[in-house]
Amino acid sequence: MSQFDIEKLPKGSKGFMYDWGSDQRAFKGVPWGKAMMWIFLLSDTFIFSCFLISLMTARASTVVPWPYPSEVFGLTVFGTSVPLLLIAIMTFVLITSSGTMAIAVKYGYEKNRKLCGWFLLATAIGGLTFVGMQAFEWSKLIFHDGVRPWGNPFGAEQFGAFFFMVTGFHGTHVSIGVIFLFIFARKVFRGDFDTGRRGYFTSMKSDYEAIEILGLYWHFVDLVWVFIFAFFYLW
Amino acid sequence: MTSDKKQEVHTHKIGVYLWIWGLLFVFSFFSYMVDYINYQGLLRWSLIIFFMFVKAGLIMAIFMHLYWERWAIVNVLLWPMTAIGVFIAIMAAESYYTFFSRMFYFVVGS
Amino acid sequence: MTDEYTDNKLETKAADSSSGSYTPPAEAIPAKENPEQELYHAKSFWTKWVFCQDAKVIGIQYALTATAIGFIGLILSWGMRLQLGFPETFSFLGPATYYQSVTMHGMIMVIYLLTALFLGGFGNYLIPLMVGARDMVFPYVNMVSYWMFLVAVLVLLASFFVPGGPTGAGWTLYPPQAILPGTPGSEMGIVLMLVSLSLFVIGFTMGGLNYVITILQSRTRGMTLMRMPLTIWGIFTATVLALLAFPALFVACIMMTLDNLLGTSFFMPEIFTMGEKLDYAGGSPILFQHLFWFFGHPEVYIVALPAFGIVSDLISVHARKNVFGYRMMVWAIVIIGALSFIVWAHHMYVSGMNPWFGFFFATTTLIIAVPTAIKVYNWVLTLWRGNIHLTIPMLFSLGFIVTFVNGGITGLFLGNVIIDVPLSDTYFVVAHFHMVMGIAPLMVVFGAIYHWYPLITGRHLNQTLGKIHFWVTFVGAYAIYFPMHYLGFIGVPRRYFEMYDSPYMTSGVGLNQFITVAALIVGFTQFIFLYNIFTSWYKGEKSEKNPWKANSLEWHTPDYPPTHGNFGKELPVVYRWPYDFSVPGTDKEYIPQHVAPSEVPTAKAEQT
Amino acid sequence: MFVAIIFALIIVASIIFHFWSPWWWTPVASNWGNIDDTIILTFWVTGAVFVAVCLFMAYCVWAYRYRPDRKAEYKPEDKKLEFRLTWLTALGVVALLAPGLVVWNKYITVPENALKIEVVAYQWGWNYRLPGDDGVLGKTSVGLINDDNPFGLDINDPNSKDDILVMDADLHLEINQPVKVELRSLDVLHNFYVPQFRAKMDTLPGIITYYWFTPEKKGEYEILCAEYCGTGHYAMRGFVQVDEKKDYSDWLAKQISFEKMLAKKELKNLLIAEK
Ligand code: HEA
Ligand code: HEA
Ligand code: CUA
Ligand SMILES: [Cu+2]
Repeated sequence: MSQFDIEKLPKGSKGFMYDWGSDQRAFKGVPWGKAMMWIFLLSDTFIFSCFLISLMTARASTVVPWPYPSEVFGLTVFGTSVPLLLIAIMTFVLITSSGTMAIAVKYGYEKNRKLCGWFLLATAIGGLTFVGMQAFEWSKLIFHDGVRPWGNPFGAEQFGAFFFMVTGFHGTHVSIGVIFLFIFARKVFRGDFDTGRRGYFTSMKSDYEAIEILGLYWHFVDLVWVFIFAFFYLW
Repeated sequence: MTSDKKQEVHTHKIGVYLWIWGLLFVFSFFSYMVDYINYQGLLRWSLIIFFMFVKAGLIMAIFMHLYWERWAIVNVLLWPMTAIGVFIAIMAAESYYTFFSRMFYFVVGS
Repeated sequence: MTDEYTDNKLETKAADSSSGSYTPPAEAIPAKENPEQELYHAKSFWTKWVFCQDAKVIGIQYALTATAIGFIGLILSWGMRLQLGFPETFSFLGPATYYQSVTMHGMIMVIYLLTALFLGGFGNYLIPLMVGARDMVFPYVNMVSYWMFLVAVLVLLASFFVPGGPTGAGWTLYPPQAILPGTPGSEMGIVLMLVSLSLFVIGFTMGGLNYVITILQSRTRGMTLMRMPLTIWGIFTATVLALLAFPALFVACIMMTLDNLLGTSFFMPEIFTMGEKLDYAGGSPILFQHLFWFFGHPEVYIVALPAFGIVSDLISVHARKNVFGYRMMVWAIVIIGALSFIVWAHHMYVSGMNPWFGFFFATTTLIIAVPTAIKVYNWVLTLWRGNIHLTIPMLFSLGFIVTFVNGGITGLFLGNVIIDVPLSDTYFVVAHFHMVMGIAPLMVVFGAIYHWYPLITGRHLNQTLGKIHFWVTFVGAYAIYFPMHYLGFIGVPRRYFEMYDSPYMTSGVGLNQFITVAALIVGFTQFIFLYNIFTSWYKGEKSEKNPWKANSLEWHTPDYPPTHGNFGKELPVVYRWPYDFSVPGTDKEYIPQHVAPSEVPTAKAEQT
Repeated sequence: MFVAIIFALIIVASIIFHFWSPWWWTPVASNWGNIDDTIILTFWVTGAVFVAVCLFMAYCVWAYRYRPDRKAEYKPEDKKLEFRLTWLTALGVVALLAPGLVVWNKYITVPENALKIEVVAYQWGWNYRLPGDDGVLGKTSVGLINDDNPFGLDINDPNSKDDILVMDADLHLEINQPVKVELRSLDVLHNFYVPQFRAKMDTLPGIITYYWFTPEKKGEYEILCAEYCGTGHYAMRGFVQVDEKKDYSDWLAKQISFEKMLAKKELKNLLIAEK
């Protein structure tokens, strides 16, 4: 084996043993940055898991009734009240942005600068919309329904606390993602990854792989939303 | 930051992504319908969990390319979830214990 | 780290069945998978020494910061001991100050000293050198990690000066008391503590990702996982534990901060205190304890596993013998790591949690004793038929074995749920964890410093001072903590400001005074060590390259001490594990990792 | 030589200290003698391992000290030896764990005839509540606490009327009568611990915890708070007096029930109002 060729390596469980027994890299063909993002996401998963486990604990052990999210988050449209309407729309927006992100990554690898950039921008706008709707939801809950972190008119105190904490933490993730999406969209349009222009802070070169890494992060944020949607809103 | 170009060619037809995208919409719609139709009890519970895992699986496998990754990394990412699983199980048992204790002593009275 | 466990199991199985497994060819050089790493070249004094991106410098920065704060922890322990031993004579500590000292002492020692020193300090310095990399994979992030840590330390120190002083809630920070006025430092102190911990977690995550990815993805050619020094295995597994355990702490910190500042009720039930009913309702203090110990138990192994790894290397090098049962040692580390995520509630046997958990957690806890026992056996079996140089690192390693076995065994008492009932929250627990965490890993830290000091500075530490340091620290510390167990048997609870007016506790007075005196002596000796470190830096005896005749890569860099980029033009290629000492069939007493089999054709070394 | 001897001496000194030092637990005064037995068993098993490992280490240090003409053995692995040691240790673990779990099972299984009493912990002291004639404790809530109702009893719960309130840190128990202590806290975590009974459990606000024991020896025992609860933690003491049946009844007769306390308070209030 003179030249390293990932396609020739054993696959599946054999590949698994081969990779872990090999030298240099345990994750064959995975660039450093991507490996780092994956492990970071693993760590972040534990953070969100702890939040959600705490939510479960509070909810399963409360003797005061837990507010019924379907009603709390219902919207009245044309006189009929639709449960969870806003949340449903938010979910669709986030999924949409996840789709555009996946496509941006694809074009990134094909070094299609234009399309990659545009899809990144689309993703960023999807993210912004999501955050905006979340802001709307928060303000409705705070000003209209009187939900506070320390109490609410519907039932168990922890309801508001967990709501603001969990969605807030998720929203922060989305916002950070949006900022990076804009930064990277600019980099792509400017052609940094083709010219090898160095980063402002790190003074290191980078390339389209960065888009995939950003994509991982963005999909993860979407992934977390799937769980929040199930556990907080639908439960 | 460094890169190794040659192995980085897993770009897929755009159709794959559009498909998954569509599926995600459909499943999100289904899980929304669970609430809309107002199923309750075990049915609601299992449907929600089912759709949740399907969606999560699709995002991870396709959008995050985990399906195309080698087992070495896939296993590393999934096994630690057993720790979370134990944590969930223990905390579920714990919260039921707390709940019954509270009911017994403070709400119903012994 | 469940994943690693299965990995290795599968891997060895595969080695037996020979299909699909990978054994690196004995002589052929594998193709390069990692591109040449571009290094950041410092242009000014600031980027060279202050905001430096070289892992070695970052490691030293980490180590110095941790040591500095560690000495504050030490001085706090003096105050506590004086109060406990001679409450009449030294009455400058009130109960509030006492509790603040205990809290800060515990937190500083566990998190800001040991975790930072082992992972941030030793990890940064040794990982790239030992796996044959030029630097960490993301030097910039690594640099930010240190500065984050420093900010966390400064925030922690700031809490000494805010109104109300630092928090006195105990290092476990249990709510509700942590944020209620009956506890010292419940004004600003607790908030700063929570903020500092959160910053620490964020900073550590940046560093930790670097350590993990460097070890997994940036090894040199020929360096398989099963050829890594155990030091690296220990640090690696500990880092993975940290990455998975710190999230629970982080979440707990956020939730408690909200309880405190916003008045949420995550951990706060209905409470009637100081004559009034508070606005909290419905929260669960036990939830915090679960979160805390889901972090806390892995945390104690985070400080133990690097020690396990390093001490294996020290013993092997200084006994001129291979580590006995290397594979078992690796598995043991990994299994201990994996199991440490499912034993956390052994700290909560008497916390009022669901009593049935006792069965589950007692069983898992005692199961950990098996892999740990294997490690202990293998350390002593490494000494067996060795050729033992009683150098200072070796002395410290021996001290480690004694104190660790002692402390581990008392862990078995506590782990057995029913025995924990009388002993929990007494001085028996305090004795247990000082023996196993306060003393044993510190022994390794000291041994490691004597071992690697020449590598870092090119000079040896003063041997006479070193011998004094070892004997006083080891015998003294043993004299502090061995008798302390018996205070626990009498029933003396921990975190007691004074305990002299209880009928049966008065019998412990003499013992307490003895312990205090011993602690003062031991503490004072650390200043001798500090003096030794600083004076030897420029006055110490010059060391030749590789003074201990070790095999691992860090001693075989072209420059000695190693410089930025570590390995000169070409990265070394590795052909063997780092433990080929006293190999039969050759007159070479040791064979470094990068020596090809063809260079030592007669050596009957086992292929690794 | 010197080093090996010192290590051996330390081990010997530890053994001597264990057997001959005056510091040891106070005699057990409850039915939890089995806990002491498990501890003793653990001492023998683990003590033996500790001594064996450390002495073996000292021996190696002496026998294999550096000599220029010696070459260390080269032996990366000994599967058989490691296998044996592993199983031996596993056996040791089982020997320690099995009896421990049996006793634990007893600890969490409260006998039918146990007298249920409540311990109320607050910063920083102890109060108690006994069930009165009906044998049942009334409901409580932190929200109901006020000057007239320091325990927060629910007046509407018929069970609470005859509950006996002990507003004092001294508790009396009848010898050989199993008790289940139900632990309640008004503010923060505490822990009801009597060293001679060998038993303890945290008290938590918002939930009731419990354990049980049978006092088997007359005498006065100190109650310690064994969970850090703030500045006064170390001073949070009380006493348990284990009495013969008669003394116990005398003491009980002197205690005041919730009903009586309310009546008295009302009377006082009336008097104040009249003035
Ligand atoms: C480095 C840190 C470290 C390590 C390695 C350990 C190791 C162990 N610890 Fe310890 N522990 C702490 C740090 C550590 N601990 C701290 C800080 C606390 C208190 C926190 C606080 O409350 O403030 C604590 C508290 C603590 C408790 C809670 C006590 C209480 O609060 O009531 C328990 C209970 O199970 C426990 C158990 C154990 C066990 C079973 C091990 C095992 O891993 C030990 C395994 C080792 C051996 C067993 C020795 C070697 C084996 C042999 C020589 C073979 C012989 C064996 C047999 C015959 C079986 N520890
Ligand atoms: C690693 C952890 C560690 C270390 C080293 C120590 C060291 C010491 N500890 Fe402490 N201690 C804790 C962790 C540690 N402790 C924890 C977690 C608690 C619980 C807190 C709580 O209850 O909330 C505690 C609590 C605690 C108590 C109980 C207080 C109470 O419950 O009321 C006491 C009482 O004697 C005590 C004493 C001492 C003494 C005398 C020393 C030392 O003086 C022993 C001698 C000193 C050394 C052997 C060396 C010290 C090392 C350095 C100064 C760093 C130098 C490093 C380099 C140069 C690289 N400690
Ligand atoms: Cu009450 Cu400690
Ligand atoms: Cu533990």
